[in-house]
Amino acid sequence: MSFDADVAVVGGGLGGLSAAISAAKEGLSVVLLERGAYSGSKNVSGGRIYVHSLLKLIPDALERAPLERPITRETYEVRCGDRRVTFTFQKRNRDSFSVLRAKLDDWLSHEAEAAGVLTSFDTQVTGARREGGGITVETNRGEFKVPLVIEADGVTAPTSRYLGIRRLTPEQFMVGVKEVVATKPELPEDEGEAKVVLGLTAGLKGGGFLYTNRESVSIGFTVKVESVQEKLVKTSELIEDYRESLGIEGEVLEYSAHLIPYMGYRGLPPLYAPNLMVVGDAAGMLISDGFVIRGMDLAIGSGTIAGQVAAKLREMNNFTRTDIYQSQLEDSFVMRDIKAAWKSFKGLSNPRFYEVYPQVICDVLDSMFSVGDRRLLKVAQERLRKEGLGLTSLARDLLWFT
Amino acid sequence: MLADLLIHPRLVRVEVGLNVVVGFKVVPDETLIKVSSGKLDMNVAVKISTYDKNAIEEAVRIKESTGGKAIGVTVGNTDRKTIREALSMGVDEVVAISTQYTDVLGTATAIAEEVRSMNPDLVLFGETTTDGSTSGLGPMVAEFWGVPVITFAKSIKLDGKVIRAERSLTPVVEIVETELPTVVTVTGEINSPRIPTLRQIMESSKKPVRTKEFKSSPMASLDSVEPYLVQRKRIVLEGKTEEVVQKLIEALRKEGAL
Amino acid sequence: MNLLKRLGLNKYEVGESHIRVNVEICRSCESKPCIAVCPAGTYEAQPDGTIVAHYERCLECGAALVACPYGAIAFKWPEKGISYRYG
Amino acid sequence: MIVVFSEDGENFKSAAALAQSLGEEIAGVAKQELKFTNKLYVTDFDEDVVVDIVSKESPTLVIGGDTKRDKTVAARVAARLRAAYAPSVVDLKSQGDRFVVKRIGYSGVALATLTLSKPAVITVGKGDSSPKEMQTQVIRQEGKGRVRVVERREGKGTVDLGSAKIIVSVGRGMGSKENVKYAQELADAIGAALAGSRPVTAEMGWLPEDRQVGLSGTKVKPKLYLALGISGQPQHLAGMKDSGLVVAVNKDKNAPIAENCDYLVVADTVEFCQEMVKRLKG
Repeated sequence: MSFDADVAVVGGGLGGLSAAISAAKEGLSVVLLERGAYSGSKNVSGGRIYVHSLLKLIPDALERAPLERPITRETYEVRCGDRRVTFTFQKRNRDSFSVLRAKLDDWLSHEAEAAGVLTSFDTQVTGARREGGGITVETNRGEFKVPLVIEADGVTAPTSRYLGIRRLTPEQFMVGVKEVVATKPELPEDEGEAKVVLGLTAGLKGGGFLYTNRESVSIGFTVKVESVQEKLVKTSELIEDYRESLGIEGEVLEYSAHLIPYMGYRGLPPLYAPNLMVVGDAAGMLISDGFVIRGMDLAIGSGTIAGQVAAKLREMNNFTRTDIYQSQLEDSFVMRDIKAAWKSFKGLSNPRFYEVYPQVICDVLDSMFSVGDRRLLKVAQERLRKEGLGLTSLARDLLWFT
Repeated sequence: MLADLLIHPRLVRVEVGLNVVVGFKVVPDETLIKVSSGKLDMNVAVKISTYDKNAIEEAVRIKESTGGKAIGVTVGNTDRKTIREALSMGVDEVVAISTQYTDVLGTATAIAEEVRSMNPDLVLFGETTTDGSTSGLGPMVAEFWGVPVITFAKSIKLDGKVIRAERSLTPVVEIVETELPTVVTVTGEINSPRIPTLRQIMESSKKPVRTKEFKSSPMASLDSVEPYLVQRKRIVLEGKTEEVVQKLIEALRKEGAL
Repeated sequence: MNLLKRLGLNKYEVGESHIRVNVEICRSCESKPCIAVCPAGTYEAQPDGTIVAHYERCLECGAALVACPYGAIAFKWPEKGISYRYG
Repeated sequence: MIVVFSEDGENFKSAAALAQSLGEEIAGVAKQELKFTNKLYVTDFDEDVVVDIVSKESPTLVIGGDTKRDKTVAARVAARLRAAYAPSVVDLKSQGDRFVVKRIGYSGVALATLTLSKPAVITVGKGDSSPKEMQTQVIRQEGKGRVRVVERREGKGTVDLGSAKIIVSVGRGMGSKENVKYAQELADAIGAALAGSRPVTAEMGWLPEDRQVGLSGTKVKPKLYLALGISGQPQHLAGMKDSGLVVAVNKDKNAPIAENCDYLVVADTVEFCQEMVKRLKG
């Protein structure tokens, strides 16, 4: 059986590009297939990347990548009606940056070209089948036979579905809705803010975000799909109120949406099959513990590892041993961090987190800052009793969470 | 002469094979350029300028039907991924000339230098680029090279050394004829550019890209680029067709437009 | 700013519909979560209980695909579709 | 010395008016006897011949017309004179030994300001200003160039879109080739010229190509531009941006044309045409 290339990478986002770059650096012939006209044209992120894994792949990325602002201010806001609790933590380290994916991914695709990756844009994968000891990828530009596919086709993982190893269910996903608004942040040039907003989405499980870019801000929210099924609130109507509640004025530049994997360590889909490795969103890699939301660094990390494993498999001349990818992932930050976030992941699945606690926190603070002699705990207790909850379950939830 | 053959052995003439040089430009995708806060955001993905793709397609068709060569020349942004697109479409080789800002005259000078040394039968360009939109490059290269030019060709036919073209000179259409070598600029109507297959994309990586530098001293310097906006009223008329038509007619009479 | 204006900010290249809805299933679907979940307002209920898909609005997020409890929405990615400038 | 040329009489006038405003000796090249320059070469406008005539005058500024042929000639003259080149200029100022010009770029989204060293070659479109008559020395000059014209076809039912006062323009949203007749009826009712976007002229053949408005077609500036079912791609907007009043009829409020029109009528294009015709005739 003769093949057209060593590896086909399906999807030209951060995960796929990282896989392609690391495989090409190892001397493999790599073809990357991207559906969009350019990398990033189909991607949306809330907008913050933790750069550690990008720096491993491209050591001077800080100087060259189109990063927007370093995140030096972390703001957390809990809302209950018109009451809000806000705190901001300021720091100087530059380990995360706001980004716009259409710019970042496009840049990384040029890095990939320079590393010898062949990128094919406007290329839609329409099917995949096992054949002659490899996988035949069907596209609008003809078929392509390879011994190894790295699947980086995003959250809905079409390639895995074509090969029959994956089904999608609503509880695995959140839908993210976003606007980019032209407004120059009132911050020094080398500072940026990330904001998490809790308790805004009409009883939906989810939260809001805000990231400051150089000349704009990215705002939006993410909500669990099953929660929308339940509450039947139109996601298309929430963004206007959200923008107003943030007090942001400026020309809206773009309106976008994306599905986000929400699976947790135990819920991860199969990450490999013979001749197939799955990276990034397609592999359900996301960490969200209520404070930190990470996806891009996991995509880059898993992609980089997949590229290296690809080289090893070629050396072994056995492309079925993709289990090596799983074990290397387990030894890396990718799986360690996803595993560590498992607890808070479960905590976030608790509906009380979205429905009850914001109210409790606001009630407690309301009484703290009001004239009167009612003691704090008593207020909280009353409030909780009303909700049919004991202090112990509150404590337990919070412990799970931290 | 011998020196020429040594430098460009692929351009040795065979019986029928026509050698075609095609110029194409890497430009910001104008459909992605946005105006925000009164400024143009030009930091957008690049592409092969629209009608240059038609020129590439035509060059490849001529090469395929006559068994010659098609060589691409690009000046300015030498983005590798975009150049590979031209190669995937069937261009055999690309000369990528990088330069700082240059005007169309500078670009023509750089290309004419290449063309003279390659001495092809035909040089093709798109009728205009989507950035500068001067439609000037083809005529200028022809002038520098000292051959005839046919602009705005919507079809061309080759018969030995005679080229016949249909020129779309709105509203007039002219059928013209001249002898090769010549320069032709083509309109979007001439063909539909092909979509390369994955295998062609693979093959493109083996094709040569020669890079060069060109020092330009432009006669026209670009001082500023600002959004070109015509403020419109943007009044929306909605409802039953009879009613909105009535409202529109009243409004147009008031404006003195009817 | 209304939804259509917001969508109009984006660059689309629209061809054939890439969404197929099995409307017979929609008739018996009470809640129609596709309408709520789609951030682009792509799905619109008709008086007879069926759904019309305004595919040209689609932001290609895939939410409707996973939200339909009955698998009534068949979805392939459009060949061109949306191109984000910021993302 | 300034040289003015155009194959189009009206365009020659606007170029000559600009030349006169600069107060220098002017030579002209035209197809017919027009008395707006100190001397005038009258020729049947073979491109090779015109390039020769213009270049031999050693001008400091060449002002060409804006037709496709004019622009072809102008670019060649610029190459021959090694002169700065800027076609389709909308504004020109003389600043010492330089010219500062403005022109549209990036398919109509950008206005660029350029400084041209002398000599310079520009082209300008038709305008409202008319030049004053002068004592003109007329020289006939004919010749044959290297490109032979085998056949010449005026566009079918040719209309000069460039100087039409009202234009009804159809796009894909008209629905079908058959439906174009409704637009024609409307055009007849209001004395307008019928035009179309690139897809319906070049790609789908609903209208002849010479009716194309846009970057690769004709740039128009009527008093009233009625865009029926035109979505408003940059390529099209570039061709109609200078229109006085723009009315768009579209089912889709979301189309880019909505941002680029004075009145947006949200309606079916065919129904709109029928209703308009009914009202205007009744």
